[in-house]
Amino acid sequence: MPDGALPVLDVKNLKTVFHTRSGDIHAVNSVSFDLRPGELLGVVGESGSGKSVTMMSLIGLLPSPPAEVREGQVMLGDQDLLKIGEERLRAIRGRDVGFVFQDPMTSLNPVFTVGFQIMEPLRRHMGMDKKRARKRAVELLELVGIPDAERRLKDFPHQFSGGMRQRVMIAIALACDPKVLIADEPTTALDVTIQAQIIELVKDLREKLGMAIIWITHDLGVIAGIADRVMVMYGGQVAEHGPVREVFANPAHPYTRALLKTVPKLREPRAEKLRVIEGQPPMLGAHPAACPFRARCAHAFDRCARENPARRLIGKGHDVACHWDHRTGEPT
Amino acid sequence: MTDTTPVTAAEDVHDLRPPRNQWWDVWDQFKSHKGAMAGMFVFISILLFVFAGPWVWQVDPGLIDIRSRNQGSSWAHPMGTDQLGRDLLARMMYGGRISVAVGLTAMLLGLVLGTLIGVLAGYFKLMDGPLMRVTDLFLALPLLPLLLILVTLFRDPLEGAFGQAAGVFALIVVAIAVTSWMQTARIVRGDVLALKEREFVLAARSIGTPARRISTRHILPNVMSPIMVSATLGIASAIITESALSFLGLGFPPDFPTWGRILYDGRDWIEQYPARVVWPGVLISLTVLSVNYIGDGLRDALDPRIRGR
Amino acid sequence: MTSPRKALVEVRDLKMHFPISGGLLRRQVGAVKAVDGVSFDIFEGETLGIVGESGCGKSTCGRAVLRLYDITEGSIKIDGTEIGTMGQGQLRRMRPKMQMVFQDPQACLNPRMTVAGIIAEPLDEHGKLSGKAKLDRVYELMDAVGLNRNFANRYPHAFSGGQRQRIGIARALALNPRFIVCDEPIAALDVSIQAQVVNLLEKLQDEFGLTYMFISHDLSMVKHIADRVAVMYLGKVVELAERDELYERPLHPYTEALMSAVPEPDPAIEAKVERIILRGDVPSPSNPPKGCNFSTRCPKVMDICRKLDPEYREARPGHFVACHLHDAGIMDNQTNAGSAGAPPRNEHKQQGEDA
Amino acid sequence: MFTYTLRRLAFAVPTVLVISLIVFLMLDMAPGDPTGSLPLTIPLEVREQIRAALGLGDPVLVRYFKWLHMMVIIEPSHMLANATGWNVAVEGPRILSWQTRSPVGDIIVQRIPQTLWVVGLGYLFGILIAVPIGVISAYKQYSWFDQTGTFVSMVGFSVPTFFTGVVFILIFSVWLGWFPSMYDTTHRVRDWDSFLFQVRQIAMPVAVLALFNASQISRFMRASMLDNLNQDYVRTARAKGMAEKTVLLVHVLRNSMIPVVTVIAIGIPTVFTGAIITEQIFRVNGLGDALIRAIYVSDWPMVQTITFIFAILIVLFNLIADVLYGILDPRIRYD
Amino acid sequence: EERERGSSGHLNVIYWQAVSTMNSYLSGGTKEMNAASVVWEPLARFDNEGELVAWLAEEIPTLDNGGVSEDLKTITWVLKEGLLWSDGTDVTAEDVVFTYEYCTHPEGGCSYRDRYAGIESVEAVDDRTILITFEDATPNPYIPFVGAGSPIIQRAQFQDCMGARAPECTDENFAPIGTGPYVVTDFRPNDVIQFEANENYRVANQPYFQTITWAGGGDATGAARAVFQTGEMDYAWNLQLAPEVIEQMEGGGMGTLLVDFGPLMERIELNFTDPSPDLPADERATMQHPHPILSDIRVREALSRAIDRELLTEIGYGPTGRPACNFIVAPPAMVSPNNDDCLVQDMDRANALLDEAGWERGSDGIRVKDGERLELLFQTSTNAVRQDFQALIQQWWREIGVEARLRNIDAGVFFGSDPGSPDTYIKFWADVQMYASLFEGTDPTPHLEQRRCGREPRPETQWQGQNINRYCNPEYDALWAELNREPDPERRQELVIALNDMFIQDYAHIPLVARGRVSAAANTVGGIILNVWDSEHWNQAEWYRIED
Ligand SMILES: Nc1ncnc2c1ncn2[C@@H]1O[C@H](COP(=O)(O)OP(=O)(O)OP(=O)(O)O)[C@@H](O)[C@H]1O
Ligand SMILES: Nc1ncnc2c1ncn2[C@@H]1O[C@H](COP(=O)(O)OP(=O)(O)OP(=O)(O)O)[C@@H](O)[C@H]1O
Ligand SMILES: [Mg+2]
Ligand SMILES: [Mg+2]
Repeated sequence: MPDGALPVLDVKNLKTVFHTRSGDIHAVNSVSFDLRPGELLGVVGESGSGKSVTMMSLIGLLPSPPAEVREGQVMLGDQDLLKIGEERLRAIRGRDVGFVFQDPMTSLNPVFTVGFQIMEPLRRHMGMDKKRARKRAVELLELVGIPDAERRLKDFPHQFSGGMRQRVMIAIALACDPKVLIADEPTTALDVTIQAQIIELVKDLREKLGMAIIWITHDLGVIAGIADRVMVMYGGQVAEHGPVREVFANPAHPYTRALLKTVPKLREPRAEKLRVIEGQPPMLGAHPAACPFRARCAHAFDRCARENPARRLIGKGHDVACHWDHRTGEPT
Repeated sequence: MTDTTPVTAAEDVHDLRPPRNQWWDVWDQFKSHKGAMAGMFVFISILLFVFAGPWVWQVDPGLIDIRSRNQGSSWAHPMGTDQLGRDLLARMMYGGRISVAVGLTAMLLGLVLGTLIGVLAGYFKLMDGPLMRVTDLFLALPLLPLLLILVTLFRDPLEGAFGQAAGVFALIVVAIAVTSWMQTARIVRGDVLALKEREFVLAARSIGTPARRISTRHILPNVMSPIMVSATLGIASAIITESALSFLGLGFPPDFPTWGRILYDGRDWIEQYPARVVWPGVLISLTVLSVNYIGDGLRDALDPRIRGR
Repeated sequence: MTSPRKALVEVRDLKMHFPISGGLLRRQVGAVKAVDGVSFDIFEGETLGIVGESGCGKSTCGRAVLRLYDITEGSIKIDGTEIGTMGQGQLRRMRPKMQMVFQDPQACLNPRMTVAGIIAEPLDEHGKLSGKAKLDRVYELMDAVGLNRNFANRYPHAFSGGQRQRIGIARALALNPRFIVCDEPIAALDVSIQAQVVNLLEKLQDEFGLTYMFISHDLSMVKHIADRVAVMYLGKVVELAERDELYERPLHPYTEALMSAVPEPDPAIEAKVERIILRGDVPSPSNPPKGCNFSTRCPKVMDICRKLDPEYREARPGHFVACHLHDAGIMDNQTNAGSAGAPPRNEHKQQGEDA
Repeated sequence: MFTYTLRRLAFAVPTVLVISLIVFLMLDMAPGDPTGSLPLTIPLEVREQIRAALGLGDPVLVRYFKWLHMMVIIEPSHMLANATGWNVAVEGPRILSWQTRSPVGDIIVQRIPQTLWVVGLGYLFGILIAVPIGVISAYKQYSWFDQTGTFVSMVGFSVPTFFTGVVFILIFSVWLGWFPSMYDTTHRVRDWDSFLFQVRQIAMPVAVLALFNASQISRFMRASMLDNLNQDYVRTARAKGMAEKTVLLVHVLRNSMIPVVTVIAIGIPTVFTGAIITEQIFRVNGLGDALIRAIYVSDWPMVQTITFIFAILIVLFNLIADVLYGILDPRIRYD
Repeated sequence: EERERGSSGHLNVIYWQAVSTMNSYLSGGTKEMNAASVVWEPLARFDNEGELVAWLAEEIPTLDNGGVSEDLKTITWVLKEGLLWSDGTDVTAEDVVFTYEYCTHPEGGCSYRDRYAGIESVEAVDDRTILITFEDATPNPYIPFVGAGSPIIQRAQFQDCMGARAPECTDENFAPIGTGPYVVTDFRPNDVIQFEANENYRVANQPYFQTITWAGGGDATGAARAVFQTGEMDYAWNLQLAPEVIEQMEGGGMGTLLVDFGPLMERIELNFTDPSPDLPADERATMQHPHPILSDIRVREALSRAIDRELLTEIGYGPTGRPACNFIVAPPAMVSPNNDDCLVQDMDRANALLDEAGWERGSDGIRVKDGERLELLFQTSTNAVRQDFQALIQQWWREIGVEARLRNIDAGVFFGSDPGSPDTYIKFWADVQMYASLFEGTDPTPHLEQRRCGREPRPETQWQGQNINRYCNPEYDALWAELNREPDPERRQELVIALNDMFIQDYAHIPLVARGRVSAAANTVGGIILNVWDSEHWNQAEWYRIED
């Protein structure tokens, strides 16, 4: 990936708040990142850390109310997605940005044929007529490796297995050759052997089509396998961000470090006891004036409770939001 | 996605209370539901009106005072009088007793029957087929002729056994209940079938909880929501069915005022004395509405997931 | 490992078929062969891991062992008592010995009961403790699983996933069981929480000398916790061995594929791993393929696999496998034919430490 | 799907038979007397003769099987013959109404048009009103529209039709004089003017029924929409960039209609029995009116036959509901 | 000015109780009789004064003109000349004979069979002459073929519809051929009838209305509203509504209420026998057990005195009712003037009577004698006015220390004749009951006959018999026998009044209200003459539209 290339997607200082009966939830807090053409950005973080909300905020998929995207800038090419309004956003969704969701079992409409659902964005965004849309749909199904595509267009989602449904979802997302593909935990609901198939498929497609991909997952293993860069989220914020090898080799944030240690590794000797991250994920209620990880952090000190750390660069393209310096073991 | 409602340290400083009755929690939640509280207020007012009202307003609803027939509102007769000079206020109170009692008991009976059959059918595979066929059968029985036949067949034995009022009451309540439990049964069965596969039921079985207690402890509380909805609809339709029966000459005898009956009797007088239909109409609607909102509130209150919010 | 250990659980040829009824008269027209003849022992104090893909019958097997289903065939002995044919009434008395922890900590707790109520339920059913003593026992259990006593009056929804799973574990422990089936107890948990629960389970095993049947599809975690591991595919155990033996020298092609598919959270390793990508999907358990169940996806499939169901046999001491590649008779033919399956097997033989 | 339908059909026949037997036996026990409506000037001896002429002498079961034979074979053949003009009518005694001394089949055929006009349209309009209201209420949950809708439909449900009917007559017939208060069953639609008259005469009963039905169906619609609005596939559709209208009216509505359509189908037969009161108020002499009047005068053959037809309708529409469910929901269709 | 046949156009009639068949012989209902009366006609009928007028017959046969034989055993009718059926064929004496045969066929279930009771033979002497021979001397021979209840039907049409086949002749029953002013063009049972003027009607310029739509269904309120307030209907039959409601609707100004009084009277029957449920079923309410309370005439009188008939009338019927004190309330000439003291409610007298009879007030105000409470079961049919009456009477009786337990029974059951039912008015398993009844025509003889000894319903007769209150008085029976033999009209009147007084002064039953026939007509229809002795449509041919 040429570093100098202009990013296709540039997110700055995104903030999303949910207004609920029991107060506001600051689900995304000043998240910034960018995505360059052809690049695969992995996003990890525990459940509730704001991964999905961040991505859905980008293209206005959150229900409003209760959600409100407070501030920030989302530049896709030269337009700011937060400013262009619902109508233009709709033209971008599915066309410039494709989305694949976690649960293939429920993400497809059960009462329409798979063909209809693939052709829908084609006809809307590309203005294709029925015949051309069909042809393209067949191509897409073949592209994602579904045999006998012509016939299967007429099938309903429930006639597909989980892995095939996820392929259909990917086909839908790819339908209009988007610049950016956002995959929100696309393999979490699948078995390892099927997951391997899908990962293989995406790798393949990326080579063929060269699009930029954001891949959200819990699973560090998946990230390690496919991502160029990784963004670790915690408590609605970016905890650490950098090239994947760099982050895995030299995790700088205590959360990343702990996370890497808790997962047992299949291909390494068994540890006597698993390392754990004690405590619970933070509440996202109040506006954070402190580091969200401090309650579970082994290195927390008084400053962490007073000041929310800003992201600081610690290597080439590698930044971390922590008051503690992992190299010295001292506060910065 | 699991909804992780994280527990913060601040919340940990509860003192160690012994488990408290969960109905208090239900009540706490119920209190916070505005519609339900309003409904509760109206419903209690109606109950007070019909059950305690007669102590305050000590007029015999059957007392005929021919000199003051067909009167409008006055201090002596706040709601006016009917064509025999009977006090409408007293009749509304007395009639409300019967209507509310019919509504409540018919609903309860139908509910118990429906729930029982629904739970049995849903929980015990062997009974499912036969019980559902019976339900289908009842659904397919045309209700009106059935009600008629029930009323004509059993009115006299029941009147003989319980006296006239109680006999007709029992009959109408049973007739309405017997012809209205099927929807509840179907819904409950569906829910039970789904609940049965839920892991907490399996967990209870793995503990060795016998079927009887699984159904009362684990299944029933969790089918509360659909039951509540049926219940609120049930009261409404029972009150209305009673009035429709009156309309067809099969309900309570005319000397037992019920709201439905008073409304029906007032139909002809609507132009001259609109109050005669407005009062019962308003009371029926108010009852139904308030019960409905109470139902909404109860449904929320009974669900700890919502309660926690 | 000391050889003659006492088997707490002995399962022989267990079958659990769910009937499929159809046709005009709702007769039984087929069966979902969710578990189709599995045999294994679980020794006292050990953890037997069960791994396999979704739908291969792991949960069914676990539940059948506890007789939560009326099994189709086979024998289950727990602590020497045959429970395979026992009636539900008698079983009730056996329940305190054997308990279960469930996959979904949300779904396995009745949302309308308080934590205290949930944990006390087994005590209500089997003990005759007074209210006070029961409460004490509940607190004791909550301490044991690391739950704050203050939470006793809360409802499950007010807890995080890990905490909920602790409640489930406390409930399972309430009757001092000897044997616990853990049906994917960590699958629904966040990675950062999974370790907490696994550590807790291990701690309790040490403390109370529990025996676990640990069902999971997470091979890394099973590797961590289990002493022996069984791999299931489509209702059958295709391979069973000591943990290290299995992970280092898998015999069955399915096991190999499964392990190769696991992503490793280390880009360095990831870059090197050669993946065996299986083609296609798992066949339906109601209509399994003829011959070997894995024959439709097996990269090393042979003609015989499509005709004959391989026998489940002890290929090496303590290492059971059901695969024609490791069938004595066929092995020779295949070696001559130069099958892809042969070399690794030889390699294993050379490196394997004989038990 | 096909065997499923067949199986339900196979169950339907015995169900209907059992119902008919129950109804027959119960009516036989019922105390009403067919001579009860005669004036008291007719002496008792004559009444006794009338009773004898009505064939009240045979044992119940004999009468049941006779009736069943007529019901299943003779009456339908006559109806078919009347409808098509083919000569297929089976000879033999027909089921005669005790009151009118004429074949009940003929009366029922006569009454179907007005029943369909009024009751059918009342239901149809009810659905047409209910669906958009339900959709909007759900889409704008807790908005003022939703709250008002809930309130109005609750009130609509709780006010008996005999009340609304009279209020309508007073306002629109007596005071405003817009619509006739009585339905003319002899009216035939031939041209534009007669069509307009038909519209005017069905306006009020249809409105009363439509309001009542709409208040129930809109509740179902709203609940079903709410269920579906939170589904993942809705988010998928939005992510595809579909217009909000498409999302709502194509994706969500289609799914939400599945349970509602079956509720509607099951509701149709109850509409026929349930419209009795409305029929009476507006003098729409439909099937419900025939039933209730037959009950008043203890005309049991009529009651039995109409009841039987209702039972068939109920069973049939349950069947249709099941089949519809299958057709609308591909997950069931392919089982 | 001269009116033409059909010149008045269309008439709308509403019967809120719809007509079930056009063959009134198979129905017996008043509404069917009324509908049939515009098609079928009798030989003679009663006009609105109750006078007999020849209709299809040339003149009324009498002793004087020799039409009735001296021994009172035969009567000879002669048809008008040139009478045609609506299908254009001649009306002959054979049709009259056939009518007799049709209605007396043992399997036919003819409702007016009793009209032809006591007849030995009906013969056609020639094409136009009919000779009726009675079994006994019959002082009133004007029953068969007289009045709307016994019209002449066409032999050609009905000859295949005799006996058991009668009900199967649907086409004939629904579209009978008659001599009347109208013919049926469409009949829908219990719904609507369409009539058209009869081309062959004997009066050349009649009927004036060309067509009639005779709608049925709805309720009385709706029917009244359609005449009085919306003007949709021209004539509405039988409007039993609360007086105030009618009054208010009449304010609509489009129609007029028509009322006339006939023999219909609302009364309370007092049971002379013991209906106690403690008795065996076949002894309940039979002469074996006299009523323990009501056998005492003082109690019966007290019950009657306590009632305010004026008030009942005002509340229940208004202008459509009159307080009644007699058993026979019409025709006017036969009404006794001797009992009018009942018009005034007299509580003191009632109380005194009960005191005298030994009934002492108990603590709750209800009288007690020999440990037995003065409690009566008061039953009636279900009907709003009757229930209002029940409530009022209950209150009055309570004032004199009599407790009435109220019960109301579905009309179909109450007025049914099912011997198996315990709730029929005939079985009278109650102490008192309220209903209305009347008699046909102007001659009360058969009506008075009902109260003779031995006519009471009892198990042996399958509970048949019209002596509902089980009244038994040998003097009454003797007097009735005299009436039954007496041909002289003057003397007959005296006897009727004497019988009435005997029955009433025995307080054998309590008359309440004489009820009028109540119909409503639009102000634009002329020629309507309400007739309580015959069909309301007896002069349908003369109705016309008033042009303005
Ligand atoms: N509709 C909503 N209303 C209120 N809060 C919400 C809503 N949707 C999400 N949140 C909150 O926003 C936060 C971030 O949620 P998000 O779905 O982005 O997490 P995630 O990282 O995607 O988790 P997971 O891995 O479980 O998908 C969570 O705390 C969640 O409770
Ligand atoms: N009650 C049942 N009736 C019919 N079929 C069933 C039933 N329970 C399970 N099955 C079927 O049995 C097979 C095995 O199911 P099981 O739940 O044991 O799989 P599993 O290995 O636990 O999968 P997962 O990893 O998804 O939990 C599946 O095909 C399932 O559909
Ligand atoms: Mg997410
Ligand atoms: Mg499982």
